[in-house]
This record gives sequence, structure tokens and C-alpha cells, in this order.
Amino acid sequence: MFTTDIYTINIGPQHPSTHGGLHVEALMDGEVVKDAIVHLGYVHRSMEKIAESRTYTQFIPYTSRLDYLATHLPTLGYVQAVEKLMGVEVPERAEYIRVILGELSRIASHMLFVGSLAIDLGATTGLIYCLRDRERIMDMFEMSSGQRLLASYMRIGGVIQDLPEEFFPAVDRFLNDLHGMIEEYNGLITGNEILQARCKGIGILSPEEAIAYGVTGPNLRASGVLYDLRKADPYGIYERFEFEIPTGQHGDCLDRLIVRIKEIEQSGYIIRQALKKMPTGEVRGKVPKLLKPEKGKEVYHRIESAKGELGFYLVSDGTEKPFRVHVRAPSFVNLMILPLISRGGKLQDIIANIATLDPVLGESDR
Amino acid sequence: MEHWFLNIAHWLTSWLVSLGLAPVWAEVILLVGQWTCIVGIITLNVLVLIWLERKVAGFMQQRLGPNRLGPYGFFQTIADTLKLLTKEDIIPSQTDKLIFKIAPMFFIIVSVMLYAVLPMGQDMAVVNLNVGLFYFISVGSLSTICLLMAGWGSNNKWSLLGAMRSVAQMISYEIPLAFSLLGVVMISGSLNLSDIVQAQHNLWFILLQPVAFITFFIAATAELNRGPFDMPEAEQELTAGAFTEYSGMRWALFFLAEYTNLVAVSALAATLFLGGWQGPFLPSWLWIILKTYLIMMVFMWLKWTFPRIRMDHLMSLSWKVLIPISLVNIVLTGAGIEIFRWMGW
Amino acid sequence: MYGKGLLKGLGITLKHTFEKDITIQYPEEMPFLQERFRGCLSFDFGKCIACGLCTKACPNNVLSFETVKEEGAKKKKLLNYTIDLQYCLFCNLCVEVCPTNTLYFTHSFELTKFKREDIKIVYHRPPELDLLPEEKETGNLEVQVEMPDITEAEAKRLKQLEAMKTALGKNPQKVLSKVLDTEEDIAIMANLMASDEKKLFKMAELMLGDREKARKIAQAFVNKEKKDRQQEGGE
Amino acid sequence: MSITINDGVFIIISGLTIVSALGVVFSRNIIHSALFLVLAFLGVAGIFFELGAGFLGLVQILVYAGAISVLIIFAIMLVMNVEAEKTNLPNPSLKTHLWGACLALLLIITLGTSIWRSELFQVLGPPAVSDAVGLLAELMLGNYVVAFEVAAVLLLLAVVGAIILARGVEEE
Repeated sequence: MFTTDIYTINIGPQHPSTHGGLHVEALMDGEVVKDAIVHLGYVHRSMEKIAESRTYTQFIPYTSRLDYLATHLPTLGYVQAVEKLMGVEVPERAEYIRVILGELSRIASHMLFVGSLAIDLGATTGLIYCLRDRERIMDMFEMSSGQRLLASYMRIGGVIQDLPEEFFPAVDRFLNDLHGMIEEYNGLITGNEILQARCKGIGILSPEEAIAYGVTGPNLRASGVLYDLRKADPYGIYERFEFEIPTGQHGDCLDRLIVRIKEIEQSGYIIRQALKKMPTGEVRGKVPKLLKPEKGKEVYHRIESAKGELGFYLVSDGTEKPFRVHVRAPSFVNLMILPLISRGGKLQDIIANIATLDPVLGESDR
Repeated sequence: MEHWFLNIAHWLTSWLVSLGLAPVWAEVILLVGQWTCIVGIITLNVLVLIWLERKVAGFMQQRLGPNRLGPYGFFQTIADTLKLLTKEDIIPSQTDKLIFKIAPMFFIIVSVMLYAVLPMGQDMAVVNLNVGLFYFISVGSLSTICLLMAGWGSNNKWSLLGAMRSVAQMISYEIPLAFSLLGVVMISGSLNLSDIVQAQHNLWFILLQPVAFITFFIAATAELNRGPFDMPEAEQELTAGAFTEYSGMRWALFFLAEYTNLVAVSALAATLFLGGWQGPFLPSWLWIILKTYLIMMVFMWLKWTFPRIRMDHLMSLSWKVLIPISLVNIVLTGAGIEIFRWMGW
Repeated sequence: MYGKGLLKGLGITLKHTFEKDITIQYPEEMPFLQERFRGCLSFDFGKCIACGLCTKACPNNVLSFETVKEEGAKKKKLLNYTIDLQYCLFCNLCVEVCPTNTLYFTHSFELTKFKREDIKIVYHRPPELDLLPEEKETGNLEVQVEMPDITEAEAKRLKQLEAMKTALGKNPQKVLSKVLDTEEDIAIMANLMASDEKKLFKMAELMLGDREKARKIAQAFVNKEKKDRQQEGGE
Repeated sequence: MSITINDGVFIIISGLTIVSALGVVFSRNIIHSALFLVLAFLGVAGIFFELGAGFLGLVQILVYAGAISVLIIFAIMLVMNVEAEKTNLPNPSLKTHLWGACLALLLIITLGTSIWRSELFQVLGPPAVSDAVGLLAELMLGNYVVAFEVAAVLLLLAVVGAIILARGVEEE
């Protein structure tokens, strides 16, 4: 009887809720989304090309700038990839330090996720509380490496230097308070009925679709797939720790939030175990000053970053510079399901979907 | 203390008459003076309110809030206003210029008009209208048109979407707003705000009509476009909704009007449910100010705690929850009144 | 009950309203910086030996310097040193690689400048460094060269390093015999050091510090050189 | 006959009403027409106030200016798909002009005769009782309660019908 026109509305690239230079072209029928087309590349910095003109060591600071919200994790992935390529042994203590800082980065990233979801849905105060708690992790990063956001603390064969004395009481205090923080997020953000109404049943991603699209990380686990590289393909010393992998049931926005909050808790457990088991000793292995891997050797190393499976693919041509570096960015792959989960929803649901997919544009555009 | 303002008005009238002016013209001049005072008070109030809102938000978020200009950053808003006044008046080229320009002016005029019937103290309403409450609701409904004008005039999809949303929202919420007030009207038997205040001499209506108060409060939050119902603005979704294209003083006028509405609706809530200007010890005008600010604090508390409701949830909240509740409230109030009459109270 | 979560949230914000603020008023109250904080990258002119390791380590070409080799002098003379801070990643790679702790991070973090050219930090050679040796011996050095950041121990170490370097330069056979066994090796190493000042420096530092490590590295250098020679011979 | 304040206000308001009514007709942009219509409604409400019928004036504002006009604007916005500037152009054909003139003539004759027949420019009794609302309430909920309720039921039916129609679109 009646027909309605479909109109386009451009969410971004300059938009408060796109977490950076993301452009979503939404085809709308009234308030209902018919399709959402993701346009990427606004934060492209040619990271992979830069890697080809830097030595293996020199590329380390750039890796922090991929996923700057979980600064130690991409660096960890890269240095482990190079170590795999060169066959470098890492001292025990350095491995434990890497686990502690990596999990702290994961907590920091997830805290920012919770906060940014809150502010994207309009709850300003939720963001501030999350940032307040994240600040304590930033302080710990400052203690260990001297940098708050872009630490570049990992080195091939270990870490720059040992953790300082004051780091241990600080991380202890933080872990003791972690439960209270999570309670607070649950009270203010997760438990809020308005937020639940906006997240429950929104942006549902079925496990089959998630696997088909190559979604990884908390987004995949929220769909109910029990897959975590720390268990499925343990790297570093992760097989030594006991922890659970939280999964969701419905794969909606609320599950994606809850899974991440539970992961914060699990990361806390891992850090506790690591602190207990940590041996003394060297933190930097014997590594030649100039790294020249064998010609033609290639390696793919993947870690469980805060966003999902972060992979580094390195090809060596026998010189001190890599022939090719490719980054398998989880944010990029995860963003690709945005049209799928947004179709049929409301305009406001796109915002919730972007927020719960937790993309870091620095990583997805590279 | 109690009669300061009334005395000033009386003195002014008699002085004007003694100058040889006809009493009618003296009344007109007095009316103009009253309106000037009201606009002045509103502007002052808004300056305080914006500062207060930022301060309250700051404290809630464990921040300091504005603290640079003046004691506790009190003059921050004044500096902001000066900045906005001196900014370039940007009118985008593709807009419907006439509508774009007059929308903020209409908005602020409508908001100021609300104050005509509010009793600011004992015998201190500008116009003691016998349909005062009805006046408040119907004039309040005009602000939808202004938002619609702003959204249409901006010629921007975000703006239009914001305007459409806010109009749908405000029209829907006018119904529970009016219905929730009917209970009060039935008990007091008058639409005159001063009479309603008098009727609460013994017992505040918040105790007699708690359900009505809650529905009124929710509907008023939606009518004011304040969080968690701030659909037309919705910074995170609509980038600023109807106000996206506005800048400088035109933008500031919208905010002035929003805060003006906030004060008016809070004052109305205080008048209808919290006994208006009645209270011991302090003069009546101070009581109403205190009560208004108390209600405004609650508005701020809600805004800085809750996330935004989704549009369709918002509409169904109005149509499926608030309207039935307020209708039931009216029926129960009617029955209650009959029972009390029958018991001979 | 519906609305319980809302009330709980309201309670949380109300609780925090009356708590102490966690932010500080920045310019009046400076933030607490951890000991390792990486602020402005700084340079100590007196310590630099112009080895160039920092410029090679830097991923972003932040560092550059100019040297001049005067006739008869053994060492290159550093004329100026430039840190183009706008490209700095604060990654710590140059600081790690510097053998004399010449580069270091200060705690100053207010690096904003009005003009773009002000961002570049250029260190010019201080005139005190060019005093004649006689003047140095009379103690003028201590008076005129300001090295506020060097502790006494460090200064002592530097002096020792300088002495070791001179010794290695003048009489390599004698010094190297402590770490290398065969005559042939010592000769190769001496040659290497004569041609490459970095290696000379490296050895000097190692000799002062870990003798065992020095032995290994010297051996490695020699072995590599031998290998290279063989390859050249083969071709 | 001197002009009182009331007369002056009346002249201003009615002038405004007439000007905005002309604006409705002559605007080339249909949205402007609709907004002029709001202004005309407000002017009529002002005249009601001037005549002491405050309640009626407020109903005029609430229903016409606040709600009906918004519906009109919504309808215009939703169905319009040409440029706003060219939506309200006068129709060039002579035939329509003639029909329009006839209708206008009819309207003028009807209104004119009714004004002529009435006792012109004469104030009939006091403007209005002070408690107009009470009087209205007694009339509506007393004498004419059946008609009032029937009208209410009719409106309710209309609302239900509208909802059913609107839902039909959604299913398609």
C-alpha cells in the first residue's frame, strides 16, 4: 500500500561514537537500519610498509601504536614472532613479567571498553569511573617502562629492565581492589535496566556466523564459542596458569559486555599466579646486537590480544630488515561483522554494536 | 523579608501614579518591569545552573569541575557566555535561513512565557490565571514546533532526525504529563496554581499522589529533553541532534531555553507536589527557590547516572506504562475523593 | 524488581559525589612522575664519544650529529648534536644502546613549543671542552666544564674509561694479551680497533667491566674477521 | 470613542493573525506555509484571550498550535520529495483560479451576511464569567455528558483505527 524511501546517513568519519576515524554508511528506513557499510582506512599509517624499512628491533615501538589501548600485547606478539624467527631463548623472569604486563594491558583495554560502551549509550559517569581505575594500570606501566600509553617495554629476548620495587605493592593493591571495581561497573553499568534494554538481544552474532567471518577474541566467546589462544594454542608460558574462559550464550551486546567484565577478573587471577610463581634472574636473554635471520625463513605467530587473535607474519630475506611484515589485526576482522549484526536494528543499535565490537582503528587500519 | 518584592511593586506603582500617570499605564509599566525582572532572574539562574550542573557532574565523577574563574569557578559560565556572544554567527549555506534564524528565538520566548503563571511566592505570580496549570501545559507544548523548526531549518539529516525524535517524544509525553497532573487538580478542585498551593497547606500532594509525582517526574524529564531521555541532543548518536548546525549565541539560546524550561518545570513540580512557597521560618520566595533547586538536583543526578533510553523503548514507556498508570491513578483518585466525601471529611 | 539496577546506580554515583576528588589541578599541582618516566630526551655533551650507535638505533631518524677529525688527533671531535624531538617515539632504544649514558630521559614533559623550529633541540660544543691539556691539568676542567648530572663515581669511571681507551690505542698488544691468547688474534684485533673506533670503545668498556665477557666478544670479533678474510680469499 | 489598551492589543493581534494567514496562502515554501499557520493559530488564541475566554484560547494553543500543526508539518515532510522552495507554487491554469474565486466569494458572502445579520460591533453583556472553566465543566460533564462521552468514544475508535492502519504498513 505504502512505500518508504531509503536514505543514507553517514556515521563518521567525524562522529563522537566511532572510536576514531571509522565511517559507517547506514542505509536507513526511518529509524530501522537496512544496511551498514563500513568504510575503513582513515587512520592508515602504512605500518606494514614502515616495518620493511626498519630493523627488527626498530619496529618494536611502532607495534605499541597498533592497539594503543592494550599497549603491551601487540608488542608482545611482535617480539615473540621475532624470537620464533631467530630461535631466541627468553629468560624465565622476563616471561613472567610479560604475562603480568600483558594481562594488565588486557584489563586496561577491557576497562576502557566498559567505559566507552557506557558513554556511547549516554552514561557519562560510567566512563569516568572506568578511566579512574584504568589510570592505576597506567601508573604501573609508568613505573615499569616510563611510558604510560605507548610503553614499548618488551625487547627481543626479554624486556628492557626488571620491574622496579614499587611495582609489586602497587599491583597487589590493584588486584585487591579489582573485585570492588567490577562490582561498581556491574552496579552502575551492567546492572542498569536501561542499558540492559539497549543491549539485550541487540546485534546478535550466531556462533556459526562468527566462525565463518573469522571473528576472534571476546566477541567470539560472547557467541558461545570456547576459543582462547591462551588455551587453544598456548604461547609463552600460558600453559602454566589456571584460568577460566568466560563465554556468553546469546552473542548479543550484553554478552559481549559481560564476557569482558569476566575476563578482567580472570586476568586478575593470572596476574596473581604469575606474581606468586615468578622466579628471580635475568630479564634479557643473549641476543646478538644485529638481528639477521636466515634468508627466506618465515614465521607466523599469534597471541590472544585484548581484541582477539593478533597475528604477526614475518618473512626474512637475510638482512637486518624484514622482507615483509603482515599484521592479522583482530579489530579489522571483527569490524567486518558490523553490517551483519546491525541489519534490521535501530540507528541507536549501530552505536551499541560498534562499541561492543571494540574496534581500535589504529589496529584495523594499521 | 516576606514582602520585599511586593512592597517594591506597590511603591513603584504609587510613585508612578503620583507622577500623574494613569493607573492603567502604571500597571503596564509594572508588568514590563516584572517581565524584565523575570528574564533577568532566568538568565542569572541559568548562569548558576550551568555552573552547578558542571560542578555536580564533576563531583559525581570525582573531578574538580570548573574551578578557574572566580571562587570555585563560579564565573566560568559568564566567561563562556562572553565567548559565545563574540563568536562568529555561522549560518550554513544550505539552510532554510529564516527558519534557522528564528527557531532559537521562538524557543526562548516560549520558555520564558511559562513563567507568567508560576507563583514565585505568596501573591507573587505575574498573572494569577485561573487556568494557570492548563496554560503551563499548552504553552509548554509549543516548544515542539521550535525544535521542529530548528531541525528542518538546519537541512541536516542528523538535525531532522533529532527534531523528529524530540517532537514524537514530547507529544507522547505531554499526555502522561497532563494526566498525572489531573490527580492534583481533582483534589484541589482548581487549575489555579495559587489555589493548588493553598490546598497543600496541611499536606503536600507528594504524599497524597506519590504515583502521580513519579509519572510526572518521568514525563517531565522527557519533556525537558534531559538525560536519560535526551533524544534530540543524543551527542553520541545524533552528534547533537537538532542543534548540530548551530553555533555561537544561537546555540547558546537553545541551551538557555533548555535550562529555562528546567527551572520552570522544577518550579512547577515544587508548586504542585512539594507545597509550593509554603514553609516555616523563611520567606515564601526563598522556599520555592530551595524546593526548585532540590528538584533540579535530582534531575541532574539522574542525568549523570543513567544511559540514554532507546527511541522505541522511550515511546513504549510512555504509551504502555505511563499513560495506563496515570489513568488508573485518576480513577483511584476520583474514587478516593468520593470515599472521603462520603465519610464526611 | 524492575528499577533495582537504576536505584543501585544512583546510589553509586551519590556515594562518589561526596568522596574526595581524584583529579589534581595540574599547573599548580604537578603530577607525580615515576622514576623511569620518559620525558624530554636529553643529551650530555661531555660524555659523548660520537660513536653513532644512537643514530643507528633510532627508528625514526630523530638523532643526528656532526663531527670533525682534526689532523693528528686520534678521535673524532663532536661539533654538535641534534635531537629532533617532534619525531621521537620515546621508545628508549637510543638510551639502551648508548655506551656512556650520554642520552637520558628527564622528567620534563611540557614539550609544547610555539614554533615548529623550537621543537628541535640542538646542543653545540661547549668551549670548555676545547681547552688545552695543560689547562685541564691545572684543574680548570673541573671549574669550567659543568657536569651536574654526573655523580662522582660516574666521573671516575669515565676517567678510567678514557685511560683504558688511550692505552688500547697506544699499546694494543699489551692490553689485549689479557683477553686474547694467540699472537695472531691480538694482531687482528688491534687492526680492527685501529680501523673502527666503535670496536675500540667497546673493548675499552668491556675490559673495565666484565673481563670474561670481553674475552668472549674479542674472540667473536676475531673469528668473524677471520671468516671474512677467508671468504675474500676464496673469491 | 477612544482606543483603550484592550483595543490596541486586539488590533495588533488580529493584524498579526491576518498577516500570517496571508503568509499561509502566499508562501512559496510549503513548510513556511505550515509555520505561518501555527502563527495564525496563535493569533486566534490571542483573540480568545482578549475576549476573556482563556480556556478556549489555551485549548486552541494546545490542540491546534501544539499538536495539529505538528501533524501537518510531519505529513508534509514525510510525503514531500521535491525541493522545498517549489512546493507551494500557484497553479497556472485558469480553471482552478475560477473555482478558487467562486469558493472565496461563497465564503465571503456567508461570513458577511452572518456578520451583517448580527448586531454589529455591540458588546453583548459582560465579556465572560470569571470561572469559565467551572461553567464549561458543568456543561460538559452535566447537561451534555452523553454527547461528550459519545464524542470521546468516537475519538477512541478513530485512534484505534489509526493504529490498525499503521500496523498494516509494518507487516508489508
